[in-house]
Amino acid sequence: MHESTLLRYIAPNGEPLTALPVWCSQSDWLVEAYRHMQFARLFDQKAIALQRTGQLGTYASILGAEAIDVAVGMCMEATDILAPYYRNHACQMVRGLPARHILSYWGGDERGSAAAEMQQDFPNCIPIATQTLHACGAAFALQYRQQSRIAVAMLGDGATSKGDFAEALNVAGVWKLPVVFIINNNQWAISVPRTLQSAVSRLSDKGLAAGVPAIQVDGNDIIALRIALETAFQTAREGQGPFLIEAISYRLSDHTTADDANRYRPAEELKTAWKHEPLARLRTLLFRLQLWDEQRDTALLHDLQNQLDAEVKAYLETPAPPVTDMFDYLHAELHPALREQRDWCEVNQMPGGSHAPGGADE
Amino acid sequence: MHESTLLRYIAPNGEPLTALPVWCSQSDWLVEAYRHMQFARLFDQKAIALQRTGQLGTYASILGAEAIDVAVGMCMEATDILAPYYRNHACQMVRGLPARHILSYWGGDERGSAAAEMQQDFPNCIPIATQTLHACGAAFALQYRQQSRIAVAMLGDGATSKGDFAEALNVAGVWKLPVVFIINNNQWAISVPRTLQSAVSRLSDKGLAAGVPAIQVDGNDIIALRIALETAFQTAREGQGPFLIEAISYRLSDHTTADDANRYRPAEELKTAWKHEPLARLRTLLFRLQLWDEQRDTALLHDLQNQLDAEVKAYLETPAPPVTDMFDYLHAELHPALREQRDWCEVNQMPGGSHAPGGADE
Amino acid sequence: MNNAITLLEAVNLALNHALRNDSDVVLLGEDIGVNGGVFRATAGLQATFGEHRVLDTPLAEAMIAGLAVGMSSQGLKPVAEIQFMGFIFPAMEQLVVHAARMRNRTRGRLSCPLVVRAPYGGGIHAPEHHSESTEALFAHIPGLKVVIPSSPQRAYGLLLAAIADPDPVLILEPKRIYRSVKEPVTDDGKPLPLGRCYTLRPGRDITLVSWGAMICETLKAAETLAEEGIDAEVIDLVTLNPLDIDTLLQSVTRTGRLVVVQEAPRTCGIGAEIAASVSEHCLLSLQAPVRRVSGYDTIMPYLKLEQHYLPNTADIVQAAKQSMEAL
Amino acid sequence: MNNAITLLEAVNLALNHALRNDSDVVLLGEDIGVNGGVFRATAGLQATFGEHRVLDTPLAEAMIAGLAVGMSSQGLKPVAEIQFMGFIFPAMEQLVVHAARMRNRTRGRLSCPLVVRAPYGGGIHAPEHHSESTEALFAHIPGLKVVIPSSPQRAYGLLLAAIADPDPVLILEPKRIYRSVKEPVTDDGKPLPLGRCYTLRPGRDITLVSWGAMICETLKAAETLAEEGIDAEVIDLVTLNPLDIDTLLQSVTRTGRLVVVQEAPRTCGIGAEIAASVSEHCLLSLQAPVRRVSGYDTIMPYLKLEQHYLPNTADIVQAAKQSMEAL
Ligand SMILES: Cc1ncc(C[n+]2csc(CCOP(=O)(O)OP(=O)(O)O)c2C)c(N)n1
Ligand SMILES: Cc1ncc(C[n+]2csc(CCOP(=O)(O)OP(=O)(O)O)c2C)c(N)n1
Ligand SMILES: [Mg+2]
Ligand SMILES: [Mg+2]
Repeated sequence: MHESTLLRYIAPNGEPLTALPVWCSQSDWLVEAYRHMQFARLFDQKAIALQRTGQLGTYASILGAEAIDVAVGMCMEATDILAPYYRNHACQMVRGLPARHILSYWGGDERGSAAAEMQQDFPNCIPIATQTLHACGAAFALQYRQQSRIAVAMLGDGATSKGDFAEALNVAGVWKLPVVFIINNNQWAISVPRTLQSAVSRLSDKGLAAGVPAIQVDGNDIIALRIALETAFQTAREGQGPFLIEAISYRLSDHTTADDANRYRPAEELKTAWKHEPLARLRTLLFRLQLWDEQRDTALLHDLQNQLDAEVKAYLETPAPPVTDMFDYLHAELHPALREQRDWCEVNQMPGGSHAPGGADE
Repeated sequence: MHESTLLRYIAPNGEPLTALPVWCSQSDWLVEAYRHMQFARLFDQKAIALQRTGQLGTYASILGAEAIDVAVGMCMEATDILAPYYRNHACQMVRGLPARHILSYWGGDERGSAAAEMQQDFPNCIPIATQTLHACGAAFALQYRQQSRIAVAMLGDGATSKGDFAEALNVAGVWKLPVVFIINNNQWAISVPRTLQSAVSRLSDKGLAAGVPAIQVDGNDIIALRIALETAFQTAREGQGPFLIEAISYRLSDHTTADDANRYRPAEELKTAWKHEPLARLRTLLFRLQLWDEQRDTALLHDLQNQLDAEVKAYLETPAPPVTDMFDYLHAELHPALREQRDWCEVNQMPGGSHAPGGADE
Repeated sequence: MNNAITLLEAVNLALNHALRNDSDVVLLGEDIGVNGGVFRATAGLQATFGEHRVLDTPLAEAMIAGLAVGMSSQGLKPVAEIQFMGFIFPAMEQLVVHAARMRNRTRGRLSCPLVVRAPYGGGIHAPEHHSESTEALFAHIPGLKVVIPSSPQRAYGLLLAAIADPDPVLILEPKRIYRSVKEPVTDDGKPLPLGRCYTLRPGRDITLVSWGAMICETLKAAETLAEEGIDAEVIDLVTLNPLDIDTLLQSVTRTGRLVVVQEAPRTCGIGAEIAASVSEHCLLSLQAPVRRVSGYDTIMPYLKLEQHYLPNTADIVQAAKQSMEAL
Repeated sequence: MNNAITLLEAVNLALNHALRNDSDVVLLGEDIGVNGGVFRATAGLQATFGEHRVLDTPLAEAMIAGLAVGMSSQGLKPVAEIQFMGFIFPAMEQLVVHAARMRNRTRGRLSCPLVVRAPYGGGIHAPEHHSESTEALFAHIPGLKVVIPSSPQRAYGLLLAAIADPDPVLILEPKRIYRSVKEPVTDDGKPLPLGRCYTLRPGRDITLVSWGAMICETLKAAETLAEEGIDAEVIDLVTLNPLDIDTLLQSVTRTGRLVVVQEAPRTCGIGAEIAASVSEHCLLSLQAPVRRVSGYDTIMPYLKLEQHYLPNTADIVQAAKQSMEAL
C-alpha cells in the first residue's frame, strides 16, 4: 500500500483530512450512503445467522466492503449495467434489488437472479474474473448503440491474477469501451494474501499494461470513493474509454460461511483492520459534521431492522421452485428430446415417486 | 514505437550509432551471428520452396526475425531451456538442432520434435502464449533444484493479448522465477496490426502489471539484442527474478505459407521495413568494421548452401513414420484397451487394407 | 443467385444476409475483418458493413467468448469465429459456465443469443491442433446447441437458424469440405430447422448416420454398397445436441442395422451416445450390434499419418457389410 | 495406522507419503498451503514439507495447469489441485493440448508425469459451479487418464499410482463422500493398479456399474435388490479412460443385464460409452437393453433442487427391476 498516493478524504478515526467537497454538507448523499451501509451490515449479520441455522446455503459476507459497494451503487445510473462478482449484495441492494431475492439466491434458488429490479444487471458471477469480459461485451453493446450508459465490473484482488482480467482490460483499452473496473482489494483471496498474488505493488498498475487509466483509492472512505468513481464513470460515459479503480479494503469476515479465517489470518491484522472499517468511520464523520445524531441513528436502525425482517420473512415464505424449472429455462423452447426427462422428473417428485419428499434417500 | 527509449546500437543503414562494446571487434561473435542469420535466411527460402512444391506442409517463415532468434540462441547456455513458439527455427538451429528435424516437423512428422539435440527444450508451441507458462513451470523446476539454469519463452506481439501471458508474467514476478520472456513484436498477428492488439504503446509495459522489469530493444540490431539479453539472462540466472524483453522487428513474410499478406498489409509499409532488416544491417556493419569481406561472404554462402542441401536431402530421404507410432507414444505403456485399435490400424495400412497406399480414397 | 457455390461461400452468404437484415448482428473474431478470415468465410463483410459490425479482435479466445456473452446479454446477436476448433479451449469456460447457463441462471431474465463458428476436422494437411474433431465435448453440455452442416444449403440455412435462435449455438464447419462440395443456394434468408436430422438417402437394408465431412465418405459408401445390392439409408445428424433420436429410431426400426461414422476418437464420442440410445430403445429391432466407424483413441497425427487416422469409404463399406452379415 | 479414516484423510495420507518419499513431488494450487485446501485435503502438508513443496499459487487455473506441464516436463511430479471441478475449464487448454500430448508430440523425449486433483459432483448444498460432474469431457481426450476413487483405500492407492504414473492423470474426488465413507487404510505406499475396474460385490443376476459418489447408492441398491431376491454384481469403474471394458464384458456375459449409474447428464456421458461398447460386444448375451440411470440433460440446479437432479437408490432399484423384467 503506497499510502502516500492513495486517494483519501477521511482519516480512519473519522476526521476529515482535507477540505471536503461541498456536496458532503449540501446534500444528504452521505446520510443516504450511511443508511445503505447500515442496512448492508444488518443484512450481512442476518444472512450469516440464517446460514448457521440451516436456513441459507453458503454465504459470502460483505463485512468491510460496504463503502465500496454503496458508493458504486449510488454513483451508477439506474440504466447502467453492473457485472458483479459474488460479494456485491450491498451494491445490488442500492441498485434496487430487494433483499429477499439476494437471500433467495444464496438459499439455492435460481429465481433470486430473476428479479425484474435487476434490470439488465448481470447475475452474481462465481467463476473468478469472467464477469470482467461480460462487462466489456455489454459495454460494446452500449457503445454500438451510441447510448451514454456504462458497464461496471467488480472483482477481487485475487481475480486480478486470472488472465480474463488482463484480456478484459486490454480489449477495453483498445476499443475504448465505456466500462469501469473496480477491484475490491480486501487483501485476501480466501487464504492467499495479497503479497502472494502479484509482485506488483499497486494492483491499479495492471491498467498500465493495457493503456487504461487507473487510480488507487481508500475503499473504507466513502467520499474518496465517490470522487474516484465520478472521474471514472464520467470518463467512460463521455466516450473517453475505460477506467480502473483499485479500492483498498479489508475482508473483516471469513471468506464465506464455509471458511474459517482463523486458520490462516493473523489475529493482529484483523484487529488493526477493524480500526479502518468504513461504517464507523462514516458514522463518526456524520456526527462530527453534525449531519447525524444518536436519536436519528436509533430510529434508522429500528427502521432498517423492520425492513430487513420483512424481507427475511418474504424469503422464508417463498415456496421452493417447481422441479420442472430446470427444464423450462434451459432453452427458450423445450426440445422434444427433453420432454421425456421432464415428465420423469415431474413424476418422480410426486408421492410414491423416487424423489418424493420424505423418500428413502432423504 | 518510442524510438527514443529503444535500445539500439546500429543504425538501419549499418552504421554504429555509438561506441560499440569491445566484444564486437575482440571476438568473432558478430561473424558467428552473421553465419547463423545467413543460414536461417537460406533455410527459410528453401523451406518455402519445398512447401510450394508439395514437399513440406504449411510453414511459418522467419524472415525478418533472424537477429532476435540468433541472439537468443547464442546468448543462452546449452543447458538452459527454450520454450519457443512456432517461429523460432533459427533459435533452435543455433541451439544445435539440425535443420532436417525442423523440416521434418513442418513436413508433418512428430519425430521432428524428438531429436536428442533439443535436449530439454520444449517443442514448437502452436496454441498462442501457452508456452509462456511452460517456461515458468520449467523455471520453477530449475529454481527448486537450485540450478543456475534459466528458461526462456518466446512469443509474438499478438500473444501478449492472451491471458496466459499475463498469468505467466504474474507468477514469474511473484515467485521470482528464473525465466526471461522475449516478445518478437513483428507488428502483425496474421492480419491484425499491433495497434489493434492493445492500447498500450510499449508491449514491454506489460511487465509493469506484474512487477517484472522490462526493456524494449531494436530487434533488427544484433548488438542491442545481445546487450539486452545479457542483462535479462544474468538477472534471471542470479536469482533476481524474471525479465521481459520486447524486440521490435517486422514480419517481412506472409504469416505462413497458407497466408497472403497482400490482402491486408500496405505495400509501402513492407518496403520501409525492408530498409530496417537485420541481416543486411549486420553485413554492412561487418564490412564497415572490416570484420568481413566479399570473398569470405561468397565462401560462407557456398558452404552454408552445401550444409543446407545435405539437410534437405536427409529430410527428403527420411521414410514416413510407422503408423503405429500414434499408439506407441500415447502413454508410456499401451493400455490393453488400445491393443485392438493398434492392430486394426496396422492391418489397414497393409496391401489390401482399407488404408493401404494407393487405396480407393487416395 | 442460383449458381453452385461452396460451403464456405454459403457461410459468407448467410452472414451477409444476417448483417444486412438485422442491425443487432455483429461478427467478431481473429482476422475476420480486412483479411476476411483465414478461410475467407467473412471475406468482404467488413468492407461492406464496416469495422463496427465486423470486428477484428485482439488474440484471445476467452475474451472472444466472454465478449459474446456480454454482447448477447444486451440483445446483440454476436457471431464469433474461433479460428480453428483446436483453439476453442480457452473459450470453453465462458461457453460452458456462462453462455449455456445465462437463461437458466436468471430464469429467462437474460439470455445469450450468440453463435460461435469454428472450422473443425482433419484431412487438410494442416499443422498440429488444426485437425481435431472434439464436438462431443460440447454435445455433453446442457444448454449449448451444437450444429454441424455438411452441404452449402444446410450451411446457409442452419447458420441463419443459429443466428435467429434465442440461445447459444455452436456451429462447427467441416473445413475439409469447405470448398469441395458445391450446390446452388437460394439467398432467401430462410432458416432450416435446428434440432433434427436430415435423411440424405433413403434405404431399406441398413442405416448409416454421420455428420460433417464424413458425410461425403458415407454417401460414397452407400453408393458402393448399392452396387453390391445393399440399400443403405444415409442420415446427416446435423444437430448433435439436442439429438433428434426419433428420426434415428424410426430408421433403425425399419432397417434393423446401424453404422455410426465419426471422425473423432471413438471413446465417449457422439457415436457412443447414438449407439447407446439406439440399443436402449430398439434392442428388439436390431439385427446386428450398432457398429462405430471412428478415429482412433489416439492423438490426431500430423499430416504424414493423418490419412491413416481418418476413417475412409472402405472402412464404412466394410463395417456395413459386417453389420449385414451379423447375427 | 489401522484406524478407519475418511476418503479425504486418505488423500492427505497419500500426498504425505509421496512428499516424504520423493523429492520430485510438489503440490500446487489455490489455498492448499496454510489453509490446507478448502476441503482440508492438504492440511498440514505445507507445515511439514515447506513452502517450496506445497505451493499456494496465484488465482489462475490455466496457470496452474501450465506450470504443471512445465514442471513435469523437467521431471518433477507436480500434483495440482483445482479447487472445484467447476473451475477446471481455464485449465483445459493446457491439459488437452499439452499435458495429454507432450509425450506423443516429442515421441517420448519429453513427458508430463503430472497429476491434477479436483473435487467433483453434487449433493453438498454448495453454490453454483460447485456440484457438476463433467468427467466425460476428459475421458474423451486421448492421452489423459481419468480416475475416480470411491473409497479411502482406493483413494490412497490410486493417488499414489497416479503420482507414480509416467503420464498425466486427472483424479476426480467425489466430494459428497469425502467424509462419509470410512475404512482403515494401511499407509504402506502401495499403489493400486490404474486402468482396471474393481468389483465390489459379486452377483449373478444383473451388473450395476458406477463410479464416484454414486457407488454408495449403487451398493445400497444392490442390498435392496438382494432383499427382493435379485443378486446384483456391483462394479466400480474407477478408471474412465482408458476403460477396462473386459471386466465389464465378462460380468455382463454372465449376468446378461447391465445398469450404468452416473451422476452426470445423460447425453454423451461415460454411461453412453459403456452402453455402446457393451451392446457392441455382448449383444447376444444381453437379455435386456443396457439402462442408464443418470442426471438429467439440464444444468445442475442450485441446492433447492439438487436432490431432484441427483439419481438416488430408488432410481437404481427401479432401473434394475425394469431390466430384470425386460425381454
Ligand atoms: C475460476 C475460479 N477459480 C477458483 C474459484 C474458487 N474461489 C472462489 S472465491 C476465491 C478467491 C477470490 O478472491 P478475491 O478475488 O480476492 O475476492 P474476494 O473473495 O476476496 O472478495 C476462489 C479461489 C472460483 N470461484 N473461480
Ligand atoms: C490459441 C490460439 N488462437 C489462435 C491461433 C491461430 N493463430 C496462429 S498464429 C496467430 C497470430 C499470432 O501472432 P503473433 O503472436 O504476433 O506471432 P507472429 O505469428 O506474428 O510471430 C494466430 C491468431 C493459435 N495458434 N492459437
Ligand atoms: Mg480478496
Ligand atoms: Mg506478430
